Amino acid sequence: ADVDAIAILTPEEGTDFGWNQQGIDAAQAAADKAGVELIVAQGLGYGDVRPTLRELSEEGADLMIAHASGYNTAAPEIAEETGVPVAIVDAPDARKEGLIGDYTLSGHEGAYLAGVLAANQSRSKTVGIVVSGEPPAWNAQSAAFAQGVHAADPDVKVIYAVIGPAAYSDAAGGKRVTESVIAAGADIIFGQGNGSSFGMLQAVETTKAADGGDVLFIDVIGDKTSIDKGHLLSSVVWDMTPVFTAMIEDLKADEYGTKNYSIGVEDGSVFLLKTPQVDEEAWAAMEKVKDGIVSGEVTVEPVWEATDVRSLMSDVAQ
Amino acid sequence: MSAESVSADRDERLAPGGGSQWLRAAGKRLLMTVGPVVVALAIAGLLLLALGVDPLRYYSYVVQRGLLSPSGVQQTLTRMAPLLFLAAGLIVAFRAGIWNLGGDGQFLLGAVAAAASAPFLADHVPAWAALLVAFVIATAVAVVWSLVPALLKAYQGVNEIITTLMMTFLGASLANVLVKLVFLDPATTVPQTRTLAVADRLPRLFDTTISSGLVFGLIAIVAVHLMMTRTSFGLRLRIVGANPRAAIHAGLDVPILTVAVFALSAGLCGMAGALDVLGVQGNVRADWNPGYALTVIPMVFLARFNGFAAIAFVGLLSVLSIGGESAARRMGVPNDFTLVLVAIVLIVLAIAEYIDHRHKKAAGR
Amino acid sequence: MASLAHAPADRRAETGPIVSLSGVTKRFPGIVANDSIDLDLRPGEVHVLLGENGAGKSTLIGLLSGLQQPDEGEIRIDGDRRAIGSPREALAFGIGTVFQHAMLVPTLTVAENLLLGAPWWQRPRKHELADRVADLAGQLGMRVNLDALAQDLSLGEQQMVEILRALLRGSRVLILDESTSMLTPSGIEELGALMRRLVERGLSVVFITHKLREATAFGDRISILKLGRKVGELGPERVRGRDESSLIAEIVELMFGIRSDDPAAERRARTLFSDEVEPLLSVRNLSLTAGPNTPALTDISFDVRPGEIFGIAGIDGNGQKQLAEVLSGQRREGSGEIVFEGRTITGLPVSRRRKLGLRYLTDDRLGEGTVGSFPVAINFFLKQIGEPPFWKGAVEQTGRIETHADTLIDDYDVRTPSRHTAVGQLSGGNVQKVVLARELAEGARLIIYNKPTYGLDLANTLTIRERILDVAHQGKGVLVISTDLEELLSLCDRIAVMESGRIAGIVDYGEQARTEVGRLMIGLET
Amino acid sequence: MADLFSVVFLGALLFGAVTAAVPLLLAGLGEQMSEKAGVLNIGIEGMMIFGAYTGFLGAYLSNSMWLGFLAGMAGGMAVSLIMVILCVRYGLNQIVIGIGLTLGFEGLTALLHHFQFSRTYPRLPAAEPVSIPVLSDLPVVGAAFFNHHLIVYLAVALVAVMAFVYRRTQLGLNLQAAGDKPAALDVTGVNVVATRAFAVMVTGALAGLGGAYLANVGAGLFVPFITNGSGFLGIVLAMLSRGRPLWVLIGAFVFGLCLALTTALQVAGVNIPTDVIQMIPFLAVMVMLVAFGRRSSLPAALGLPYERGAR
Ligand SMILES: Nc1ncnc2c1ncn2[C@@H]1O[C@H](COP(=O)(O)OP(=O)(O)OP(=O)(O)O)[C@@H](O)[C@H]1O
Ligand SMILES: Nc1ncnc2c1ncn2[C@@H]1O[C@H](COP(=O)(O)OP(=O)(O)OP(=O)(O)O)[C@@H](O)[C@H]1O
Ligand SMILES: [Mg+2]
Ligand SMILES: [Mg+2]
Repeated sequence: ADVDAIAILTPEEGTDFGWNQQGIDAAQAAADKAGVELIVAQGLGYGDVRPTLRELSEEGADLMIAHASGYNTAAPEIAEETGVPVAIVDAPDARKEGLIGDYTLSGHEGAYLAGVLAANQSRSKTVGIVVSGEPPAWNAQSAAFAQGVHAADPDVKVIYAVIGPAAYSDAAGGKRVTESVIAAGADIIFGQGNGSSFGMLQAVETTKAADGGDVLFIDVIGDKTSIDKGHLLSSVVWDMTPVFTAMIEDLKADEYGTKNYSIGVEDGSVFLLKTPQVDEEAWAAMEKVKDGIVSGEVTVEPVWEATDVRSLMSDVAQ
Repeated sequence: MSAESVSADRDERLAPGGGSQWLRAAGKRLLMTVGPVVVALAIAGLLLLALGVDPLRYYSYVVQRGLLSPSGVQQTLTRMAPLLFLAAGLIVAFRAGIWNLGGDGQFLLGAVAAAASAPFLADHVPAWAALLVAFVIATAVAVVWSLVPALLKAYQGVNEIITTLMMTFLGASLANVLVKLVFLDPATTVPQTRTLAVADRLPRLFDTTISSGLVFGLIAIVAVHLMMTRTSFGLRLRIVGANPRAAIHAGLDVPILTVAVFALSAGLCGMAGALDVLGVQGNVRADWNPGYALTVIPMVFLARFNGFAAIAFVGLLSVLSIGGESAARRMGVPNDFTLVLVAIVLIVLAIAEYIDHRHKKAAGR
Repeated sequence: MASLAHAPADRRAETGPIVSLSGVTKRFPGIVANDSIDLDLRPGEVHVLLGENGAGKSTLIGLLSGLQQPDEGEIRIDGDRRAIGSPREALAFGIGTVFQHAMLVPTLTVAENLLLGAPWWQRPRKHELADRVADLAGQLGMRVNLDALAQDLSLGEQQMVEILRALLRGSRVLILDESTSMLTPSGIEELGALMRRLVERGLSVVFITHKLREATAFGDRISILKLGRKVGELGPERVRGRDESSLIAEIVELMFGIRSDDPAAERRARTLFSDEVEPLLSVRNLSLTAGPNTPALTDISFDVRPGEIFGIAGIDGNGQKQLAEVLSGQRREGSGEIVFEGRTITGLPVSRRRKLGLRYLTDDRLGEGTVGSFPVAINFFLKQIGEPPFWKGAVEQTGRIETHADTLIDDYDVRTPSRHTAVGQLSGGNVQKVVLARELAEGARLIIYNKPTYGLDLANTLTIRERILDVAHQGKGVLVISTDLEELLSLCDRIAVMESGRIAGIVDYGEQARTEVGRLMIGLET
Repeated sequence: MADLFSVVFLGALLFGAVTAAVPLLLAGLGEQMSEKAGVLNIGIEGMMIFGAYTGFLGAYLSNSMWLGFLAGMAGGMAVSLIMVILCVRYGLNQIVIGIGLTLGFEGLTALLHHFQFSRTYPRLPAAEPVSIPVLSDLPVVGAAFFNHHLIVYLAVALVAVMAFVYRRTQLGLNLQAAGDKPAALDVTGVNVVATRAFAVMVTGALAGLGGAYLANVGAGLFVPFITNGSGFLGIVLAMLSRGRPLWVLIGAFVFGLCLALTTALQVAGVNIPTDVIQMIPFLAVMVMLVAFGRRSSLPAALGLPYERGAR
């Protein structure tokens, strides 16, 4: 089929150095590569996106990427209604040939590697996970991070804390919870959250670890190097360009919806960011595990449920 | 604070009589409403200019999408449905002098109740019956939810502003807990309730995408308007709102009426939630809270608690939100501008009403 | 803040008035509350203002205390023309007022209330206050508990506090608006003595009262207001050194004087009732405890027979309103029994009593009698909501309401631009007609009128009295509560006088009725 | 598990509770003053968010926490000035204007953030804590309560100041009179409108400061909608406190503590969903309302505009 234009819909503005920004940037890259137009509808919130989906379908989008798990009820419905293919996340079973594609993404392999890196670089042998919510993709990364830590060093403690409901814009909550986790001994924080992740970053930048040294931050999805003040250890970067590129190609080849899309360490669409804060030895240890994943020696099973995630943490009362 | 102090609670129907007089009054009213909206748009336009955005283009996109394009207007009309129910619920309360600021909590619990029951019912009974029963359950849940502030107000005199505000916080939390822990759809990884199949939802109107919820919304608000203005029950409520002492003097049972007002108001807000789920959303996701009631409150004030005027203002809000979304996207302005616009319209209209009121006072008695 | 001890003393020599009003006029919508009034307030004098309810006394006080601005006329203070723009300015001129309605903050203590008005950045000078209060109270023989909450004081005690407050602020003119209405006889005596001491110190006291005896006993000068005009002034030479009864007679003549053009003077033929007639309404041993702002009712009993007009006289605030509310069902606390047409109705709510034919016309026509923002037409039917033929199956029958409203507007001569006009925009008299029409609606058996002609002009007053007589002629019972003696005398078969929540006496119609009721009303025994 | 609950951790947890409580405390104290004077200030959320924005902007541009706080107060007062003019001076409906201000300033600050900060997310340096000698060395409580930015101590001291103002100053008497019986205040020569205007301006200043604290210290940066209903919680705290500043402090701290508790329970590995735990403070408030919420607690003239001589 002909593909002239694709559209992406995001709940927040594409300036969050995270999920929204990565999505829009990747869609732009994929569109440029394929020579198609990209329509961006950002900051739509978590309410009803049906009106925007319908409008974009009228504007000639040949694929609408509904870039939020909250959109995965609405988008397939509009696809059925308008006949315009959509891409959704976190609903692999909803796939439908020619109409609905799922790109449930998980950086869990990357998070596993981040866990290895963190375990090797932690001075206090305690690391923390702070999340602003518990959507499946984040759960998978939290779990994999904890598994990676324990794989590298079973004695390293992992502390897990959720900021609380409606915490996506709760920057103050992000900072507060992160500070508590640091006080509990963590010197590396693996943080997932939108607006609140800036609060986590702030906490890491302004709080000293128990030994008086710096606390480091491992981010997810995006790349915050440009706003870092020397505390960013790494990030599990998600490059969605291959996914969106594959979608456009499949559309053109009339094969859209026949398979699910994902990202992974193997093809480099999930990778760890290397910052000056990285310890070379720890990085080398991580690289070794990465090779294991690529070669299939090491497999990381995603864990989607919040309760299962909790049970992987240290000190969890079973 | 009495309902009277908010707006001249004239009885519309019994208001101005003969032909030309009626026209003049209607014309004046239109002017008093449209004039300030234009002023407000101008002020908001200045803000756009300051942000380097062409206000005329912005507004023209808003109008094109929200009002003129066929699919846009269908979206506008669909969006209006739950808002109309909320407006109806708020009108009942405000006209009776009860400041129900808990609409959002009532809306959410109604929505969750509908989302929890409808898909389940649809497995066992015909879709229409499932919808009907889910609708009733949602309404009942919202009514029960309002009993706490209602009884506290009626028999203890506890200020309803604080209790309803509190119940909104509590209701949002509770809705979340229910979605995540009780009514979770086991088939998805995303925390949300089971989804009501599109085919089982409220039918759409003719060949459009307009949910038939719009019809119910219109019926609800017109019914509320007629109830408040044409029936003995509505008149009783209005008396309680306009002058509670007169209500006691006239022998009305104020506590019972107060509880009834809460029940009606919350019930309608719950229906709004049910309607949004049964007609449009199909399910409720965790952390979902569109906060419609808080934005509808000013609209209802602007409409001076008149149901028909409220339809117009809710329409305006819908046009602004559907059209604003599109205009924001095309002009690169964040969606949040719509909030600013609504606030400016509201404040300018309130000032206009004040000036009007002063004039009447100076001219009259 | 000059202390009382020295301030007025050196003014005793001054002879000119401290405050002097000339041609002062104040209009409210539909009423001229003060109509070109001239008044001098001199040092060393208790100046009594007398006048019926609504004569404009409080309005005049409002002008002096800066709450209201006159529409015409001038105010001179110490001979200079001044505007009293706000209460603050009034206080600065040395005008202290004790208002008719308590003006203390209920949730503050007495001391805190007395301290209000000092610059906001100051610490309250409680010790200084205590000393000054002790000093002043000692000199003047007052007792105050500075630590009591204002809301826990009786109305009389509250008034004492307000007097104290005015004195503490070094007032040269002290205005007391009906300060004795809530006092016990001994309290009144004390206040009288206090006023005397104050004027001896050179203050000017303005004293408003409804009790003629107080006026003659305490006053040096007496001015009489009627319908906003000053109709007479008796200077010290005419007040002092006369025997009380001739003075009272002169005042009564000025106040209640039967005008030659006043047809109200025509008395109705008295209805004769045999004792066998079953009473329509029997009130037995009705009692009610006092509320925070309402007087108690004590052991009230009386009967009203069909066709009878039974009057209740008394100074406002002696429990008349509470009695009416108990009878109508608006208040259902208290003890005693009410029997209506042979049936005990003590526990019934307002609506049930109304259905039985018991109607209550309130004196507070805007506060509770009507909904000001609703059209005239609806206000006619506030108490018939839901009843056929105006509502059918809960639906309003607009046509019927409107036609009937038009009939009532014609019948009762309601002057309104249209039936759609908000009732609050009508003049007081016309609002009254609306309420009246409502209570006389079908099915009335006994009607309680509370101040039925309050605030009305002569023509309207006569029409309404005419209607009350009609109602009685139809064999219905009528209870008229009024502060207007003339009105009661012209209407009633019997008149009960209420005083401090009791019935002080019941007077049958007759030659002596006027004197007897008059004496009971102003606190004399018959 | 036990070793996790180290002295340091407990200290940090309580420290977090204090940090979370301070904006609520300031908002509650501010709202309390308005309500005392008879003004129901629903616009406080708008005052807070604007204070958060201007406070952050001020601190960011001037590199001074204190100038930031001042700017936050000024921002809050700018919003309250609108409320003073419209509601106190001209008697417009307080609920309508309040909601209008809240919506408007939430939107406006989100817009401004988008154009100014959304590509750089500037963050402030850490707020310099002031350790109170001796006390800050105490285990747990030392770290929790005696090692905060000076503004925290000032906010807590404000409770005493407010209590002092209400109970021991002329101003306190004026405020209470303005809320309970404005006419009685008027006849003593005190300007009711000015008294109420003052109260609302103070509300703006405190709400603005609360917002600025939330942004500058609580988060260290500004993000849209950062106040997240704190202002509304402030209204509830003020209404529950029945005019006593200490109760606002207790209420705010209980809220903060509940938040800290959710973190503590998770770190302890107690597998209770956070959503359930987060309902606790709201439930507690409702229970208190049912138990103690009598009509006497609110000023008699709350929400009613004052006009001299009106009948
Ligand atoms: N604000 C107003 N708007 C409309 N009509 C009004 C207003 N005020 C007064 N009127 C009408 O103007 C006429 C005269 O009113 P006014 O108050 O002067 O009457 P009045 O002479 O005092 O009568 P009454 O003696 O019955 O009190 C009345 O018919 C009244 O209904
Ligand atoms: N603020 C006002 N607005 C409208 N009308 C008013 C106002 N104040 C007074 N009036 C009217 O002015 C008239 C005179 O009232 P005022 O209170 O001066 O009477 P008064 O002589 O003090 O009566 P009373 O003995 O009952 O205290 C009354 O008809 C009253 O209704
Ligand atoms: Mg008149
Ligand atoms: Mg008076």
